[in-house]
Amino acid sequence: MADEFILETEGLTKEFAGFFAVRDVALKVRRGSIHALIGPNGAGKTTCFNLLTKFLKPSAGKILYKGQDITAMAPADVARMGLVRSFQISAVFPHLTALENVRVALQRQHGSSFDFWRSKSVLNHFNDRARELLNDVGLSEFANTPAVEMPYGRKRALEIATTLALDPEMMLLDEPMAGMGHEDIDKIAALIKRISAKYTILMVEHNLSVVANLSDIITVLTRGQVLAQGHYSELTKDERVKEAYLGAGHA
Amino acid sequence: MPETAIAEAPAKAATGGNILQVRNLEAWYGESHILHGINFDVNAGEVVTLLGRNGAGKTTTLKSIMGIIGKRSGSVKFNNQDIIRATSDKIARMGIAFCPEERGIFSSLDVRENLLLPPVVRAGGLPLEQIFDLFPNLKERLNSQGTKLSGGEQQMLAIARILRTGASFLMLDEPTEGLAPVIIQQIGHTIARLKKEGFTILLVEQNFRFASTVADRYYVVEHGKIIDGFSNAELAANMDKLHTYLGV
Amino acid sequence: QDKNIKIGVLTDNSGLYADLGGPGSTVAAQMAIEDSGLAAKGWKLDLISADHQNKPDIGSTIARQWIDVEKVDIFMDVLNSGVALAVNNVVKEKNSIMINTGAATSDLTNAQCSPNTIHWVYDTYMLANSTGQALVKAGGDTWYFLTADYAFGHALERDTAAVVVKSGGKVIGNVRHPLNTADFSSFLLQAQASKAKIIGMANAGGDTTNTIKQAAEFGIVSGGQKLAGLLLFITDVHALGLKVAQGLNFTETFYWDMNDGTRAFSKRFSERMKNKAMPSMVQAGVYSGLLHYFKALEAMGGNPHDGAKVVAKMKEMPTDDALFGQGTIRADGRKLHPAYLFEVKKPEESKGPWDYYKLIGTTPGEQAFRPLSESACPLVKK
Amino acid sequence: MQALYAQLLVGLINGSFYALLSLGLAVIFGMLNIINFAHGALYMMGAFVAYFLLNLGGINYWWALLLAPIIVGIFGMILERTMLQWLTGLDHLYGLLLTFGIALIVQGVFQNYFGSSGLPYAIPDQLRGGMNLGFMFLPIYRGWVVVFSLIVCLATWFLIEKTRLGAYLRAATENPTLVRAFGINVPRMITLTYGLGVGLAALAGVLSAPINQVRPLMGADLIIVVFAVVVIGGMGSIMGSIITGFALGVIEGLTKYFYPEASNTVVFVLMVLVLLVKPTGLTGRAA
Amino acid sequence: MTTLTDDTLPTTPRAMRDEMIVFAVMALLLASVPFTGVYPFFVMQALCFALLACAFNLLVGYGGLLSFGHAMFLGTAGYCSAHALKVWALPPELGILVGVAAAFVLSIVTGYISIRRQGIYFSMITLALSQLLYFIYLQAPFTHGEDGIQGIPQGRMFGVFDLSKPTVLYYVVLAGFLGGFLLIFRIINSPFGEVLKSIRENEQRAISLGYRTDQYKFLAFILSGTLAGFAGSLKVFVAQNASLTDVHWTMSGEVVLMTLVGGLGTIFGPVVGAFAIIAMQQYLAGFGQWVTVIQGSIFVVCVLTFRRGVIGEIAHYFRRSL
Ligand SMILES: Nc1ncnc2c1ncn2[C@@H]1O[C@H](COP(=O)(O)OP(=O)(O)OP(=O)(O)O)[C@@H](O)[C@H]1O
Ligand SMILES: Nc1ncnc2c1ncn2[C@@H]1O[C@H](COP(=O)(O)OP(=O)(O)OP(=O)(O)O)[C@@H](O)[C@H]1O
Ligand SMILES: [Mg+2]
Ligand SMILES: [Mg+2]
Repeated sequence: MADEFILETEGLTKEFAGFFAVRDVALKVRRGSIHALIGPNGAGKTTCFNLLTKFLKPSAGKILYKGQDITAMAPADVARMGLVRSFQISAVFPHLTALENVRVALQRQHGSSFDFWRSKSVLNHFNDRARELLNDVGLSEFANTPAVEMPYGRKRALEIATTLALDPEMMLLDEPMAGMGHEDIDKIAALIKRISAKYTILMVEHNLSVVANLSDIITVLTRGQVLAQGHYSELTKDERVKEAYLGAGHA
Repeated sequence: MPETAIAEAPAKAATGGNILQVRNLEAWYGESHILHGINFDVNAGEVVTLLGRNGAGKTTTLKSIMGIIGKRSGSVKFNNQDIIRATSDKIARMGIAFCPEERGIFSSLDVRENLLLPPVVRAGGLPLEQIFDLFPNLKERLNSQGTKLSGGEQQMLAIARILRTGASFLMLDEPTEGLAPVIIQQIGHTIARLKKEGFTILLVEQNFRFASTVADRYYVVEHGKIIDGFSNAELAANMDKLHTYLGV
Repeated sequence: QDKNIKIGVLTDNSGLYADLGGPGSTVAAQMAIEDSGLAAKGWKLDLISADHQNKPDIGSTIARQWIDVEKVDIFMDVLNSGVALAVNNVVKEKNSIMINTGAATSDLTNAQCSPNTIHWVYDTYMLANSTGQALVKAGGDTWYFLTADYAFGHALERDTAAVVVKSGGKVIGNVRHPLNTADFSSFLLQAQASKAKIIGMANAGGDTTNTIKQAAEFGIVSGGQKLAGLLLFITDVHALGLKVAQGLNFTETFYWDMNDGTRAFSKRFSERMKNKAMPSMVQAGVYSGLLHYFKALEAMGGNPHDGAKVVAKMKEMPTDDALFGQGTIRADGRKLHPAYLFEVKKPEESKGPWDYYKLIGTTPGEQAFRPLSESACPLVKK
Repeated sequence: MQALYAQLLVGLINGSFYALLSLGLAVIFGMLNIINFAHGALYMMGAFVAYFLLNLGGINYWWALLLAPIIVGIFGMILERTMLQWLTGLDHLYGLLLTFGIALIVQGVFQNYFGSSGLPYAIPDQLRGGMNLGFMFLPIYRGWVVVFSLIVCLATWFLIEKTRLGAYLRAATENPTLVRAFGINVPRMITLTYGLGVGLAALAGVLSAPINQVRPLMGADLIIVVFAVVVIGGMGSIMGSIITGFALGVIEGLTKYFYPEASNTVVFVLMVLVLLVKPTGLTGRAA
Repeated sequence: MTTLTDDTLPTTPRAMRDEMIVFAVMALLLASVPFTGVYPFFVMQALCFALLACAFNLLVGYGGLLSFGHAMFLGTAGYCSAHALKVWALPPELGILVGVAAAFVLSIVTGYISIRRQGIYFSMITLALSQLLYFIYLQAPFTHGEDGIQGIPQGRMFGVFDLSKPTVLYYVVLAGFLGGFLLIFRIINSPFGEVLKSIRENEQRAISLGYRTDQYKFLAFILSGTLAGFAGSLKVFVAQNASLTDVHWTMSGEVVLMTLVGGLGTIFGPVVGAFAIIAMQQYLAGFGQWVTVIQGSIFVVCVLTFRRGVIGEIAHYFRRSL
């Protein structure tokens, strides 16, 4: 069982002063799949992510990751177990170059990050690996560009490269395509498809064509609760999903 | 059309006259030159959509009209009055209202306060009952904190609050971004109703599918310039071009 | 030996004590230079002044720099005990001279005494002694202390309490308040409740003036209790106004309206002041101390630029000037002169601006200051 | 026990000053996002203006209560127009440093012209004397201070939290550009708000003139404590700073009675404790 | 909220080389002071404050934590060293050790309390802690309250260097400063420094990468506090006294000012700022009552016109990090 599902939640609940943003959610993410979380605005998707990565404390419920109970862990420790997230608003280190961005992640993996007495030139041996990762996401020519100066779509790619540097087992992507133009969307979608060969991916996305093309399985949340789960083709036929999310006119 | 007539019947001025005229508009953020001479017109009572890729300058165009960008030049005529030098509070009081991309719901205000925040600038705005008619959700949530609303409700609130003010010219910046399909449909209906009420709407959209359901005319923005424009009727003939412009 | 003298007035020009010393001390020094007549006799006199901002490290750095770079011969004023002690060390190390007229700490002539320093005007021991003794004698035999909670306040309280007990009075309580308290009502209520005849204020500066002002408000003086200031100056009375300050008792060693000599000097002084203030005892001390220093140099026929030597000479010579009368400088560097217990006049008794004090008792210098027999100063041979 | 009542009452009086001052600071922080270090200096100016009005213009205390806040408020508005407004959008640190500089200048100038030991200001005749409450002698003036400042505090709270103007102000703190685009002259409103906050400080200055010496440094010592009050109450929270102001006065009063040595430190101990338990102060919004 | 150091430039190998050159020039200039007729005590004092400002800058400029109570480390180390030298009669090197150790312990305690707070609350909690210490030192007997600890013997360092000789003292202080400065320089350019910078840039992201950011901030706080303490211990030998001034909040404010004038988040800025402010204090002392007015005006002008500070503006002009 634990082998089949990399992440499982039981009765996951988050209450904000009487308001249930997430209520009694049981989620099972199959190892190696691309799992999409969709739902109308305010359904509790981001809150779910925050609970899974421990940025919020659940009010009730249990989270199992690789068969281990991580409900009480600190966010940094969850990340160390290979469960890494991206943010709804792009998260990079703006004044570090792309290479340095990736290197910071590599550095965590390989220790020495408390060494204040050594020169940072010891970090240079990460450079090759960092370049390799940048190359993977198509950012080779940006290696020495500070992240602030990169276009939006490239920042998202950089974020993914940084996440990959941690060699995670599972990635949580929160609206990776939000606010992107069409070309960028295609690029990132292709990238996600590519890396999904190696990692498990749980993502939130409003762009239906992306969801349709990428995801193996979709969970629909409304009002903090799971409404339905299944493949895209099944869900588009589900009246409840149509009403709550897709809208009446959806083909 | 003489100015006095407009002042008397602002909301109902849907007689097809030219209400906004933008000529040679240029704008800067600090050192970076973003708009390089924008030219377009909006007629009273129509819905005009600006299309374009990320970073083309659509938002910047709206902000320049509204007077909330550091430096701009050229001419923007609203009801034949040049407003390029006016401050944004003056422009608002002339009857232009702006609903920003990021919605701008205030978290320290509850829904009612958010709704009542913009001062009434002229007679002729929608009364509250009519607004609640359009957005029944808001009526139920009047006392909750503004930012606790779901994304879609926030978007409704953002639109609702500028309808009260009596401004007859609305600028909506990507009202559908980040919204679920079901809510996008609702917003489409709302825009159609507003048009019927006599409002003039300048819309910015990435979501072409949505825009095509509401717009009368389109302009395409690229690199801070208007590079093309056509009406809804000419749409089919222009689809190929649109593909290359937008990469749809 | 040359005939060049460089005088440095190191004082608080911008802080809490600027009225007490500050620019007025520079004026007094200038007057001393003019009145000495040395310039006419071919001496070259220079005067510089600086603000130590009440910070010991700034004070000692300026002192060091003045000696090393500016070649200053003598430091005047140096109010604020912390700064005074810091400068005291520098002056001793570099064999310069300090005539301290502003600092209260009696350590300058006790444990920390130095052959290069003279303490001119007053010190805590004397204030405690004079005020305590005189008030007990006048019937104020039960005391309650309102004490600033740090070394200075503690010392002042301890010394005064000892005097009170020795003179036959009784200390029936005390309360310690933090430094720079804005509101004293809590403490005053406690003092009021104690029913002591005298409330001794073992604090200084703004703390003291606020205590007095608020005591008036709470009707402490009109209720029959008396306030005794243990460190209070005419500038404070001026700031408070007679309405509030009336009836206060405290000790000073100089008052402008004592005799013709003091009046003449004070009139000239006040004309030179921006706000027409009369001199405080600190400023008067600068004038009087400098004149004595000049006399010593004249007697030596030139400036040897040797601090200890000049100070020794000054100690040899009796002092005599219009402001403090006749006096002496003891081996420990203590200048002796009488101490006067004053009471602040009622508004209706005052005949004009700065007419503030009634003299109610005089203690001769030998009795007012710490006797050599109690001294911990190594310069004193026992 | 009686003594304890007396201490409580006395604490409340001090609390009024804390409340008025921290209220002004909270208004300014809440609306302009500036930590107004000049607050102490402006408080001092309020007291000085009252002094001048009386001694140069023969204008009495009651008029001073009205005029001094207006005069100092105008001075504040000039500061805002000429300097503070250039700091919009920058880190708090810059506002803090700028106002710190302004405080030094103002205090320095006053010290230069009026010395440092201060000037007397008498209690107005109508409020002279005291009442014997049985457990203590309460000077009438102090009673007046408590009542009056309570009224002012509540009025300010009402103005900001319960009126349209308040909604504008709160919205303008979050997003001034947008509020302006709704047709509200935000810069003018901010200037007036700063004037209001400053006016509150000046009002506290006038109130304190008869109790404390009118000294150039009278505000310098107070300001740090008042900062602590604002932080404990939750930065920018109006009600938070009013309540904390009064409460702190009382707690300080009690400390003065039971353990006077600590009465200056108690506020900081309290602040550390509060921040440890509640990182954004008692009623604060997230930073 | 905007960050304090918006336009920090990325460090490139070339920047490192530039910095080394500037460092060499600075060290040479400072080493030649005794031969130039510049008053050495002034320079020594400025060096102590420069080290303090650098330590402060390590925390704010690279850790993004604005401490408003750094005087507590300066003052605590000063008092402890002074007490050790005067009362326990320890030799100078042990006196310094006592002071630094005290600052180290203090930074652990205060860091533990304050490090979890963000932004302005962090500043305020450090301010509160330093005020607490101030009042404790005001009342504690060993500090001698307002009088301070005076007349501290300078002694012989390692039994060889006679610190009462100004030139010897100067080089000892200079060595201490350069040592501290190089350590800070190394910290900034260490693997640890890289992590610290990324935490300043985007803490949430750093956490999501698996960094326990509190631990890094804590270590930065301890390093900064301890180095500030070292500056305090050195200062005891220069001023030969330890007083309340060094623990008062205005001192904490001055440190901020020095760093700001020189350039926040620049390596050499705090040094330049410290020299500028100390020089100003010395030379303005003669202006009497106008000192505070002039000082205030400098604050105002600085904030309104050159917010990046001296070095910050220069660095910005040349597009280099210095
Ligand atoms: N800190 C909070 N306090 C109170 N309510 C909150 C908080 N965070 C989220 N909520 C509420 O919880 C609900 C779920 O929010 P969440 O951000 O998870 O939605 P979402 O599904 O990610 O929506 P979107 O698609 O707009 O990103 C919303 O109604 C929101 O107002
Ligand atoms: N505050 C700013 N400072 C500097 N440059 C900016 C700023 N805001 C936008 N820009 C730049 O101005 C250009 C136009 O931006 P604008 O927001 O008008 O684009 P847009 O067409 O609305 O794009 P989008 O579809 O992403 O909203 C972009 O290149 C953007 O990077
Ligand atoms: Mg979300
Ligand atoms: Mg846009």
